[in-house]
Amino acid sequence: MAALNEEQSLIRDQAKSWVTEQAPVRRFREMRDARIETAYAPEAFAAMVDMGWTGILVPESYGGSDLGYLTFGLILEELGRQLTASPLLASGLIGTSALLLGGSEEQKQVWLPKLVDGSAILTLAVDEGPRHAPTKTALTAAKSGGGFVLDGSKAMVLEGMAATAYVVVARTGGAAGSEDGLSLFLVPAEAKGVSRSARSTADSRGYADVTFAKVEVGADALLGKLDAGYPLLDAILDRGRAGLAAEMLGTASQAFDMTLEYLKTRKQFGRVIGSFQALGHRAADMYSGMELARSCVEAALQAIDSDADNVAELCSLAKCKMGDHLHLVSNELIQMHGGIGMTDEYDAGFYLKRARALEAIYGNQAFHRERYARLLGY
Amino acid sequence: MAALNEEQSLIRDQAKSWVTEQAPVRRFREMRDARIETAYAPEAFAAMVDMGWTGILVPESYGGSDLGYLTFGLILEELGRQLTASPLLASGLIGTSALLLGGSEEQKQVWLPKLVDGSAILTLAVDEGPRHAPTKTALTAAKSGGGFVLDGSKAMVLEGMAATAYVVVARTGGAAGSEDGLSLFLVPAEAKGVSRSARSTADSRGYADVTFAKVEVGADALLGKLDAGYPLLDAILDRGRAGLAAEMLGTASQAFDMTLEYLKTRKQFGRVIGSFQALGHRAADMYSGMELARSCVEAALQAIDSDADNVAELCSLAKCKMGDHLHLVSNELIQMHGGIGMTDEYDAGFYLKRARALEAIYGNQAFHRERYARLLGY
Amino acid sequence: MTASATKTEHGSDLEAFRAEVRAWLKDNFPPALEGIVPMMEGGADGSHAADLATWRDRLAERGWGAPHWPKAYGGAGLDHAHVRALAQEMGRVGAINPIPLLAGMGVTMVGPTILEYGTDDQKQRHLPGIASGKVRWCLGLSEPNAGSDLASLSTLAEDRGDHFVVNGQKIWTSGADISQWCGALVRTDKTVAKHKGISFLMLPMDQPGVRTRPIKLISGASPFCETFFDDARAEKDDLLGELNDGWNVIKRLLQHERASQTSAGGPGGKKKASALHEVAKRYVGVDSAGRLDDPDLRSRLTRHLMDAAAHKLTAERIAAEAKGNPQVSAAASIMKNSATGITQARSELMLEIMGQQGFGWEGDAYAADELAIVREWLWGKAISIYGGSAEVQRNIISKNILGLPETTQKG
Amino acid sequence: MTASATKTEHGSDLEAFRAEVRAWLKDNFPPALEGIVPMMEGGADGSHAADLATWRDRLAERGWGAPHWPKAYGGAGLDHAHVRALAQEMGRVGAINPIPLLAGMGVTMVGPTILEYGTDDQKQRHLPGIASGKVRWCLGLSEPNAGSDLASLSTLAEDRGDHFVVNGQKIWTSGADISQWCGALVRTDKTVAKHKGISFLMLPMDQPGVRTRPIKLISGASPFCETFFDDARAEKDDLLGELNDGWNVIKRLLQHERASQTSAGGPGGKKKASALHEVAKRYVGVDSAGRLDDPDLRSRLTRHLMDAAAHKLTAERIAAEAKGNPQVSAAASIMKNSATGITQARSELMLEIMGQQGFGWEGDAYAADELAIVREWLWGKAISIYGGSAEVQRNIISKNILGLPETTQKG
Repeated sequence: MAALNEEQSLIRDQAKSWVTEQAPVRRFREMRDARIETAYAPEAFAAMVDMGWTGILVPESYGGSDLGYLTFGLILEELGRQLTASPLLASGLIGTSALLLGGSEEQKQVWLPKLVDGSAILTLAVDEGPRHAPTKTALTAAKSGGGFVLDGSKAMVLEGMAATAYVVVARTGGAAGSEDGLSLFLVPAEAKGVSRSARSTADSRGYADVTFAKVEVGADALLGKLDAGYPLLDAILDRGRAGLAAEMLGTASQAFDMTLEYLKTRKQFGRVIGSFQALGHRAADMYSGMELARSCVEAALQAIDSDADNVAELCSLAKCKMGDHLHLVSNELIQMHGGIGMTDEYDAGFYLKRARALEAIYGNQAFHRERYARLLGY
Repeated sequence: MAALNEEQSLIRDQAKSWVTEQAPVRRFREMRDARIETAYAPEAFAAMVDMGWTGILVPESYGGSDLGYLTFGLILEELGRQLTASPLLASGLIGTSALLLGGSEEQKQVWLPKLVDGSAILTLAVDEGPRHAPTKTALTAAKSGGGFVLDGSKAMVLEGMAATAYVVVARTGGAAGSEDGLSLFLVPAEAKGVSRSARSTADSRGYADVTFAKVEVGADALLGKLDAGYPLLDAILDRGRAGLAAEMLGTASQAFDMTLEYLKTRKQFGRVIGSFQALGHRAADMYSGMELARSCVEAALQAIDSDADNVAELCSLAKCKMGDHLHLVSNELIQMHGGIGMTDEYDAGFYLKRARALEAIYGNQAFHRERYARLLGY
Repeated sequence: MTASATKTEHGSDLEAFRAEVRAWLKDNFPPALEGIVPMMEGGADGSHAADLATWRDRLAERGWGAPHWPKAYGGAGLDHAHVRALAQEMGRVGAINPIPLLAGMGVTMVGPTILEYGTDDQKQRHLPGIASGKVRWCLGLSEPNAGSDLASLSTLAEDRGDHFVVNGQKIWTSGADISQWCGALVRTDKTVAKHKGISFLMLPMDQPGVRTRPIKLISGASPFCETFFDDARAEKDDLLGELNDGWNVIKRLLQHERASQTSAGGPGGKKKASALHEVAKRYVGVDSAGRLDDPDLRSRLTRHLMDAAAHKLTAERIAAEAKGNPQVSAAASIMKNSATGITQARSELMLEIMGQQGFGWEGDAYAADELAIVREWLWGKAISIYGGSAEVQRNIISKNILGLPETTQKG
Repeated sequence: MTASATKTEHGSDLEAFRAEVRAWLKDNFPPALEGIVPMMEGGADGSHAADLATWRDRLAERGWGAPHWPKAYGGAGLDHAHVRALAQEMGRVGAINPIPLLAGMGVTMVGPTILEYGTDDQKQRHLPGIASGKVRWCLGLSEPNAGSDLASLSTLAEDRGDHFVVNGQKIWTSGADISQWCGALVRTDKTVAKHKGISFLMLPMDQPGVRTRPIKLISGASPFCETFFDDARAEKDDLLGELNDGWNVIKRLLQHERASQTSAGGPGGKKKASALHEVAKRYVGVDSAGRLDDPDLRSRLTRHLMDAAAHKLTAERIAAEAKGNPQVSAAASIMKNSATGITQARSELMLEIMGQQGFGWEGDAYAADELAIVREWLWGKAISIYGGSAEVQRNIISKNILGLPETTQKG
């Protein structure tokens, strides 16, 4: 755990006790069994808004507390522990980051207060195929009158059913596969031509496919620079990746804690199974891996806060190391629990399923290894 | 172990008892300490010739026994167990294969009987840089009069100091990096312009750098087709790789046996260390890995014998799986032995050093994974 | 090697047999069933139910449901070479023997064990039903608090003269809800060390004292049940092996289980598993040199394909070495762990390759084969747990094959 | 975080200190030593011997050989922030403190332990010599038949009134042949359980009863020796800690050792370790997109570089969390295994990258730095063995940090 200041410690403790008491994994199970289309409990998100979590990144002048990404990460870690579902990451971190990084003063004034008070939910609509590939964007935005017409569709938009608006990545020029010619647009979910459908995924969280059929937007919908939106998109994605890594840290921590607890209590062959050296050594390696991955996640969040010049490198490092670690821990969670871990009655399966979703979103480990190598120039 | 016929069983048993009695690893130590430039004991090779091992691949009409590659592999496995050094692999398998695959009737008649009776030692001179890369051949062979003039140099030629002749891979056309324009030539070591120097390597075996300075050869020195030697070279290399894999199988088997023996006898904390479950599980995984790797090696040798159409695929599989396994086993050999394994007095280090040499020769694991993927077309 | 060995030993007899099989298949195998794998869960392919029943009965008539069993017990008395030839010929036309699958654990586990340990009477009463695929069996082995430590079971069988009265609870009884018989491991002597007081009982499921409850898994519905015995009755005649010798019976049975779990690959159900690298090319794309457009994935994919190739070659080598005389060998533990690792790695790679499209739970956004991916992946997590966990297999290799001192009990 | 915390807490005092160090270095550090790491083996850089001696003495004069030690014992009494500042300033000009290296195990292991367990008299007699780099120490811990099981040692110390007489054999006594003192673990009571009858004795090496023999390793010559005690003499005054309490002394000493072994990277000796991916580009080449021309290697190289980055960030995090008050922490075992894994992986990759050119043993065919590769690789195999093997560290994590039941002794 990074050395925290007093305010950070308070927020972490608040998050921990709220999640444990108000939003434990039992609530996730209830939500799943109730088959809510938006895949989260509205009252849970309302409580988060009340606690000020949607304003953590937002300057005070727009109604936020401006505490930064490391602080946001502390909350996401606690949410990740209990698989608490909400649009906090998608809107409070990613959508908010899009405005902070790319928004005009006017856009910020319009959107940020609403994001803080929860009346707007803004999410990023980037990928169009099954794998993360921002440069493969094919959805077009054509100039038309004073504004643009968007045409195309997006797949697996995070919290896409709950969103009141989207940051849509569109191609305004350049060839498919190119970083050039991408632009970002703010598009209300209620705009004419926008339609969406929920996806039912193994992790039972909220995703939507969103179609933009000749959607007309004004010139003021453009976020950042025309045709040169890629660096902005990359920066938004990196903040999302760091946030995802923080959530993964919590998910992996909880999976490990459950495993460790089981190793200490489950008996076989007349003794607790944690006394079998082969399992003890595997647990030791997992613990070590967790400490190493945690350092990467915290470093990425701190780098964003301090506007360091190696944010991209550290975000890929964090998402990748955390992904590898969560992959291992989620598998060992099932393996070490044996048969009981395979039953739907037990929570272990939720962590396994969520793990793979988190690994894949905004680039899996292979994606980030490739990116890291490119960033280092080899 | 593959199901062997009676003849194969006899040869395997003969090899096992000869190696154990006449050429145990102690002899390798003596050879190393004596700093013999050719890096093998001549009397050991003479004994191999006497036992007929240099003739195993050679048809009876040229003085051999024509028993095939699987049989040759059985011998190499036993030699690998005790790190017995000799030109058997380089000349008896690789050089001989070059003639069998590419030689004209006349070339075969000239060379094969001499290779069988040990009066000639023929090795392949292919790589020029530190890593295996046949297509990077830069040594040129220019037409001149009725013959060719070779100019360039070769690095780390197997048994290059002992060789009486080389199969030299030369560029007669095409660009560096291309498979086209390669040709193979038979060049006597005593030819004018050939000079060589021994390399002292960590595995204390026989390698030489060989320089060909405007070496003139006749038209009859060409082995196989002009400019189209690559498929022949690839086939020769694959036979070498399968042979190397067989040697590696023996080296890994012995390293594992030494480790297992140590696990059963060494006591710590009041009990033999093999009773520690974490070590027991690692030993179990090594044993399993050995069985799986063995199947690949034997399949590659059998595929060569039966002229199957997937020889290339199986040879890459065998070299790669065996390489990964030997890598693991040679590291665990040291780790599980602890301090004693680190001392030069003990034999463990010989196996570790030889392991890395064997892994690298004619393509390391990465080389063969790349090749396997290309062969499968993805 | 095998092919040539077979030829020499069996010669023309085998060729004649192949011809006979081919002709029979032409007349008897319903073409609609080509490549159809009946799932143990049953009903997965309800559309083929009638064809399957016909096909099963025709196979059973020839004794080809369990072709290596003696004819007297519903088999065909074939030796290994003929069994292989039969399987090869069936494979050639896409015909799959449903009986080992339909009959729960019958042909692969219970049957072979009855063949070894059963009395003549038991063989005659039980084997033909199994071989015909008409009588399904489940196994009552694990208990909620036992896991890999089978011997700590507490289900009790009390001697009541001509029968036993059984009380207790079993878990992971696969197919219990559709089985007519259960092979159960029970405690018949509480006064001795735990391995020593155990017996193997065969008891009918259709009786008031037996109740089953299906278990839902992380992958969804499953063939597994909890099974409760409340004063259930088992006849003395249905004790398999000696009283209190059940531990030896079960060890043998579990060897048969391992031997049946050593083939790597998904649980089947599709006409033909697509080569993983072809799927990858489709979902990931290739670069200008034709290489998969994800070099890191490509490298791990190659490792996996090589592992799978090594496994396949090893299975062939074991068969060749056994020279037509296969037996439950020491290699079973190696092959079980290898098969497990490869199957699980394949599922993980498939998930990675297909991305979000391989992660669907239900709904129109996914094709049927895409929806199967995630379920297979989750279900696959069980194969390193059941039938002797990966850890138990390592203990077996370490102790029984390598001769290292006991680690399970004391270390 | 650390940088800003440091600034706030120490403010201008620290800045003044930095300025002082910079000025002093300008006057006192021999420029010829820039980047020169004196090897523990000694003599590797004989050409710099005179400069090194001067530099060592100047450092010692300021107490900067062991800057965090009290001034009374030859240190400079600096707090952690100042020690860091000193190290950073020295690093800036390529100055390396030779004293922790020259004095064998003195500054990193024996010294800190004497500081904790020593009497005033012992501190005054032993520490200044260590801090000045003039008195070298070796450690007599392992024995030929003990290995990781230190407590089973059999070297015996008999009480002869005012002194002990020591008999036995030690192995892996690093630098014993060039040391003036030895810290030895000896048995002083054979009648009690093995951990309980052990004491820690300090004894002079220059006496007839002590004999050493260098050990040749797979990597060539080494600093290690076998050390034989035949009626060697140790004064009672040189018993460190209580009689028969040596086990606690050594546990502490080994924590200091682990703490000193947690930095990942080669054994040094070169001016600057080249970035591994730059070496790879040189030996392997790149494709038209600038990517390393060996995709499989490239992917594994990335994993390694990420591991190394994670290790470095973790070391920084541990330092930041300790807020200028570092201590031997539970993290030492984690960091030791991580450092070991990274160092060994780096060597293996280096070997792979350089191919045959990284595999030379001697001769003109190889450059000096090429020849170093294979020796470093071989020597590196020891780091997961000594100072508590990788297995012992896992036992410590499992038991002491995670609270899992004892696995070392019973399981």
